[in-house]
Amino acid sequence: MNLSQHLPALIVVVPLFFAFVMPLLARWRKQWCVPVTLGAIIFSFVAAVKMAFQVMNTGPFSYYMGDWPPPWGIELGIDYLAAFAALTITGVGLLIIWYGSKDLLHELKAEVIGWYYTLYLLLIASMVGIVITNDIFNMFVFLEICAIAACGIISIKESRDCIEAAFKYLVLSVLGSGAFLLAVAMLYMVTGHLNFTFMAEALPEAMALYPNNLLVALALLIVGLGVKAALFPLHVWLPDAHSSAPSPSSAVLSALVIKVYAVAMIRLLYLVFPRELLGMAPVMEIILWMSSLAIIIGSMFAIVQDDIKKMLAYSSIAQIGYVFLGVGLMSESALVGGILHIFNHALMKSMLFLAAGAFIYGTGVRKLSELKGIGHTMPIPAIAFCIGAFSMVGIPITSGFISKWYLALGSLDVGRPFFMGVILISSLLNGFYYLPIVVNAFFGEPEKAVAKPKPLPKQMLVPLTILSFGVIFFGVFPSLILGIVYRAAQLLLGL
Amino acid sequence: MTITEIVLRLHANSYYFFAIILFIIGFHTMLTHNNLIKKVIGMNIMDMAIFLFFVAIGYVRGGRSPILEPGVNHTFINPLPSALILTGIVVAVSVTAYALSLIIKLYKHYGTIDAEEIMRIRGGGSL
Amino acid sequence: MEDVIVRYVSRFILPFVQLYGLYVVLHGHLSPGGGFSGGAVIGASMILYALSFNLAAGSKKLSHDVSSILESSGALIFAGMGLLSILLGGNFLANRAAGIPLGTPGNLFSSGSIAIITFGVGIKVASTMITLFYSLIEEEGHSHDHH
Amino acid sequence: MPQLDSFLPVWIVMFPMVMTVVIFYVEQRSEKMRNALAVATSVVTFLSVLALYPGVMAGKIIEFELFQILPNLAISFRVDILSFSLALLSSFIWMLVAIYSIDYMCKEHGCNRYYPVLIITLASCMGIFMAGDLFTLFVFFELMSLISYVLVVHEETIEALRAGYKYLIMTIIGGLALFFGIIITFELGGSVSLSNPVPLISEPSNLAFFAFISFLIGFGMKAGMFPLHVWLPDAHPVAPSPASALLSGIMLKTGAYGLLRVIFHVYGIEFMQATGWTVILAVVAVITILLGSAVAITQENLKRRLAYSSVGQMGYILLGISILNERALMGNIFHIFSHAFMKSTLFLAAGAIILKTGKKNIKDLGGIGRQMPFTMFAFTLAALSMIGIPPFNGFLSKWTLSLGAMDAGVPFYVLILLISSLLNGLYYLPIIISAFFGEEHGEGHQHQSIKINEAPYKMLIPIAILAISCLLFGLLPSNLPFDLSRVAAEYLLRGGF
Repeated sequence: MNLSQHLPALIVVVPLFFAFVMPLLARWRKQWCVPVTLGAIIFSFVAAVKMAFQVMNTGPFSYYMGDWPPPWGIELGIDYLAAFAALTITGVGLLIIWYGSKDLLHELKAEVIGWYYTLYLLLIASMVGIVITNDIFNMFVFLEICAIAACGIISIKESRDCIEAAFKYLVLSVLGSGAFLLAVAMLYMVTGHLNFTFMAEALPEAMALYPNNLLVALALLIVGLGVKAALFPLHVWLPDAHSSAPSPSSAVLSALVIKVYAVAMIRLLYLVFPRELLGMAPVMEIILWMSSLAIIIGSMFAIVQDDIKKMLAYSSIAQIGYVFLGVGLMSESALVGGILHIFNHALMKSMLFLAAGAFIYGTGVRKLSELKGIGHTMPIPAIAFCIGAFSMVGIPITSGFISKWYLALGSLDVGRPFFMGVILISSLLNGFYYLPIVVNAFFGEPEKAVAKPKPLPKQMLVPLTILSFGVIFFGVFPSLILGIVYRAAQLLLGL
Repeated sequence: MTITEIVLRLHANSYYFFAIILFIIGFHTMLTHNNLIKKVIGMNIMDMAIFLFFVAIGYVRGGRSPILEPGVNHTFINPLPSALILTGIVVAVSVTAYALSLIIKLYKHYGTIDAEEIMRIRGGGSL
Repeated sequence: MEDVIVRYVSRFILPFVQLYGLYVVLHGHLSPGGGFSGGAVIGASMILYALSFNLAAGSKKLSHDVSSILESSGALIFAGMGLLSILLGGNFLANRAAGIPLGTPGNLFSSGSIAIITFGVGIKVASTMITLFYSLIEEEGHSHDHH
Repeated sequence: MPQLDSFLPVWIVMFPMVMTVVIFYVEQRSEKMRNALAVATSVVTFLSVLALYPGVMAGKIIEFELFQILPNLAISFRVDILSFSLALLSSFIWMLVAIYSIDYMCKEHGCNRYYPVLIITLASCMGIFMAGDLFTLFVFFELMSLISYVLVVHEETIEALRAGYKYLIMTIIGGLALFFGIIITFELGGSVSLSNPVPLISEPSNLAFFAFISFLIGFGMKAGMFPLHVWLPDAHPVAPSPASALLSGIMLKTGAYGLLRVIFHVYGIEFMQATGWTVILAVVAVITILLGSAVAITQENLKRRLAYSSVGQMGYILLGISILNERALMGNIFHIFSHAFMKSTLFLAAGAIILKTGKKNIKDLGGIGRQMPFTMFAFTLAALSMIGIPPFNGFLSKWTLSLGAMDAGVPFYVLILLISSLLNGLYYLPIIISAFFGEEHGEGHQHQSIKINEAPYKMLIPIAILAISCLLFGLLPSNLPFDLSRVAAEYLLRGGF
C-alpha cells in the first residue's frame, strides 16, 4: 500500500471522515475536537503540498475512484489549478480554524462547538472536492455540501441576523445549485458524459447540432456559479451573510468559499466549453463588465459602511471581481493575475477578518468609528490589519500588488487599458476606506472598551502573524507560487 | 410549422415541457410568496422539476429498469440519470430540512414567518 | 395523541414496514432501491411510531443520542469501506480491484463492498430521518415554550 | 575592490533599515542610546555614500541585482553620477537633521516613533536614489511616501490629521499613477530597468503618452507640481520642523529625480525632443513657479510661507527638466542642491524659533533677530540665497538655469525666473527686516522680561553648516555640488550611460 498515490482521494476523505467522527467526540471527548480537526486539516494540507510538488514534477495526474476508469467512474483530476487551489484552501483553512479554536469559545454556545468542527471539516472537504474533481455531477454534490456547510457555519451562531442571513444565503444557494444541475442535465443530454475530459471532447460535435442547448447550459452555469461566487449583481446575499457570521466563518467564507466557485467556473469555461461557443455569445464580455461593475460598486458600497465586518464583506465583492476580471480578459497574464488573486485575496481577506474578529473579541466593538487607537492597545491585530489594508490597496511588496500587476499587464496585453483603469480606480477606492481605519487605529486616543481590551490568546495571535507574514512574503517572493499559477494558466489557455 | 406539428413535437418532448412548466411554477412560488414555508415549497417544486428533467433524459420509451436476467433481452432505460437524481433528492431533502429548521428559528426570533413582516421588524434590508 | 385506531393500526403495520425497509436495504445491490430508499422506509417507520404513540415513547425506543451516533457510524461505515480498499491495495472505494470477494451475482451476499456500503447508507438515512424529526420537534417545542 | 563597490548600494539601503529595527528595540531601554544610534546611523550612511565617490567620479556605474520578484522585475540597485549626487546630498542633510532633532524633539511626545521613522525614511530615500529600475524606485517611493505620513501627522492635532489625510490620498493617487506608468512601460519595453542601453519606449503611441502623463502625475504629485501641490502647503508646516526640513528639502526632490529618470531613461532625449511632450511639463512648471511664489506672499504662518516657497522652487526644477539642454539641466540639478540647503536652513531656523518662542506667525516675529541673532542670521543668508542675490548658491543655480533657457531660445523663461525672484524678495525680505529692525509686539510683549536665548548648540551647528554651505557653494566657482551637477548633466544628455 502506497499512501502517497491515494492522496487525491484521501485529501477529501480524511476531513470528511473526521467530520463524522466529530459528533461522537463532541459527546464524549470534547477536548479532542480541536486537535483532531487540526490534525485532519494538517493532513490535507500536507497532502496538498505533496500533490503540488508531484504535479510540478511530473505533470497533471488523475485518480479513479473505485478503480473505475472514466467515463464510468468518478475521476479526480489533479492539474495545476486543482493543486494550487487545494493548497490555498487547506493552508488558509488550517490557519483560520486554528484561530477559531479560541475565538469560537466566546462566539458560540458550548454545546454547538463540536458541530462547528463537523461543519468546518465538511466545508474544507467539499471545497477541496470541488476543485479536484473531474466529474461534473460529483462537482454538483460537493457544491451542495459546500453550500449547506457554509450556511451552517453562519446559522450556528443563533443570533437573529445570522439565521436570517443564512436563510437568504441558503435560498439563493439552492437557486444556484438548481441552475447548475439543470446545466448538468443539458450537458449530459447532448454529450452523454459527465466527465469533463470526455465532455470536452464531445462538445464540439454537439455544438454543431444543438447550439442553443449549450448556450442555455452556459448561461445557467454562469448564473448558478455566479450566485454562489457573489458575482455582481448576484451578490445580494453576501454582505449580510459574511458580516453576521462568527469571525472564523466570515474569514473562511470570504477567503475561500466564494473563490472555490470561481475555480469551478474557470475550469468549466476554459477546459470544458469549446472556445468557439464562447465566441458565439459574448460570454467573456459579460463577465468582464459584471466584474468591472463588481469592482467599482463593491468598493463604493464598502466606503459607506460603518460596521467593520460589513465593510470587509463589501470589499470581498470587489475582490471577487478581480478574479473574474482575470478570467474574462482571456490573456495569459490576466489569467495568472486572476488565479493568483484567489490565493492572495484568501491570505489578505482571512487576515483582515481575523484581525476584525480579534478586535471584536478583545473589545466587543464593531463600529469603525469607535476603533480609534486600537493600534496602541492591540498592536498585533492592528498591524496585521494595516498590512492587509496596504495589500488591498496594492502597495508594492505586498501580495496584493503582484496580482494587480498581472491583471493590469493582462488588460494591456489584450489592448484594453480601460480595465486597467478600473483596477486603479478601485485601488484608490480601497485606499479611501482602508487607510482611514489604519490611521484611526494608530493615531488616536483609545476610548472606553478600546482602551482596555481582553488579552488575545496565542492561538489567535499566531495565525494572524503567519498570515501577515505570508502577505509580505508572497509579495516579495511571488515566484514560489507563480510557477504553478503560470502552468495552470498555460494549461487552461492551451498554450 | 403547423399546429399539429407543434403539438406532436410537444408530445415527443412532453417530459421536458412539463419539467420546464414545473420549474417556472416553483420559481414563481419561490420569488413571489412572502410566506417562508411557501418559499421552501417552491424551492422543492423547482428541484423536482429539475429532477424530472434529468430523469427524462435517461428514459427510453418502453424501456425497463436495467436488471440483468439471464436469457431475457429487453430495452433498458439509462440508469445513470436516475442514480444521479437519487443523490439530488437526498440533497434536496437535507436542504429542505435545514431550511425548515431555519424557519423555526426565525419564527422564534420574530414571531412570524412572513418575509415582509420580518423585513419590517428589522427595518430595511430584504429577504 | 391518544387515538386507539391509529395506535392499533400502526402497531400492526410497523413490523411489516420495518421488515420491508430492511429488505430493500439488504437487496440494494440486487434490485431497485437500496440504502436511501430502504433507510427512508425504516426512518419513516420510526417516525410513525413516535407520532402515533408519543414522543417520549419514541425516544425510549431510539433516543436522540443513539440516533445521532448511528448517523455518524453509518457515514463512517461508508468511508471506512473506502479506506479499507486502500488498505487492501486498491484505489479508494475499489471493490474487486482491491481483492474483495464478489460472490455469485444474484445472491444476497455478493458484490463485495457494495452490500456493506448500502447497509451503511441505510443506517445513515434511517437515523438521519429520525434525528431530523426529533430536532425539528424539539425546536418547535422550545419555540412554543418561548412564546 | 570591485566586489565591495557593488555591495555598497545594498549596504547603504539595508543598513538604515536594519538599524531601524535596532533602534526600535533599543528605545525601550534608553533614550540616549536611541538618539546616539539614530545619529550614528545617519553618519555611517553618509560616509558610506561618500565611499562611492572615487568609483563614481571615475565614470563607473555600479549595478547590483538583489533578487527578481517576477521575471524581468527585480529589486536592483544602480549608482551613477546622478544617483550619487542626490544620495550624497540627502544623506548629508539627513545627518544634520538627525543631530538637530536630538534637542528639538526632546520636548516633543512620541520620540520613540519619530526616530525609527526618521531612519527608515532615510533608507527608503537612499533606495529611491539608488534604484536600478523603475520598480525598485516605485517600491521605495511608496515606502517613503507612506512612512513619511507618520512624520506629517506627528503632532496628532486635528489640523495635522486632516493634512495627513490629504497627503495620504494624494500619495495613493500618485502611487497608482506611477503603477500605471510603470506597467505600460513594462508592457511596451519588456523591462523597467534603468540600465537598458536604449530607452525603453521608442515609439510614440497613445499608451506611451498615457504613461508619460501618469509619470508626470505620480512624480509631479510628490514634487508639488501644480495642480497636485494641494497637499504640500498643508502637510509640510504641520510636521515637526526637522521633518519639514526633510520633507521640503529632500523628499520633494525624489519626484524631480523620478522625472529625470523617466525622461532620460524611459523615453530618451530624442524622443522627448521629437514629440515635444515636455511642453506640458514646462507649462505646469511655469504655473507652479508663479503660483507658489504669489501665494506665499499671502501666508501668515512662517512655515506655511516656506512651504509655498517650496512649491515655487520646485517649479524651477521642473522647468529646468523641461528645457532639455545641458546648461538647463546643470542648473536644475544644482538647484536641487541649492534648494535643499536653503530650505533646510530655513525650516531648521524656523524650528529653532518655534522651539524657543513658540511663535509661528510672521507678524509675531518682530525683533526676533535681536534675541536670536545667530539663528536669524542663518535664516537671512538662506533667504537671500532664495531670492537669488549673488554670491549665494541660489543665484548660481538661477543663473545657470537662465543660461540654459537662453540656449534653448526661450527668454520668456528668464522673465518668469525674474518675476519669481522678485516675488521671493517680496515675501522673504519683510521677515528679515522686521526680525532685525522691527518692534516686538503681540503676545510676547508682556513677557519682555523673559530673555529668549539662542537654541542649544546641537541645533545651531547644523543650521550654521547649512547656512554657510549656501554661501560657500555660491561663492566658490568650482565646488563639489556644482561639479557633480555639471558631470551629471553631461552624463544624462549622453543618454545616461
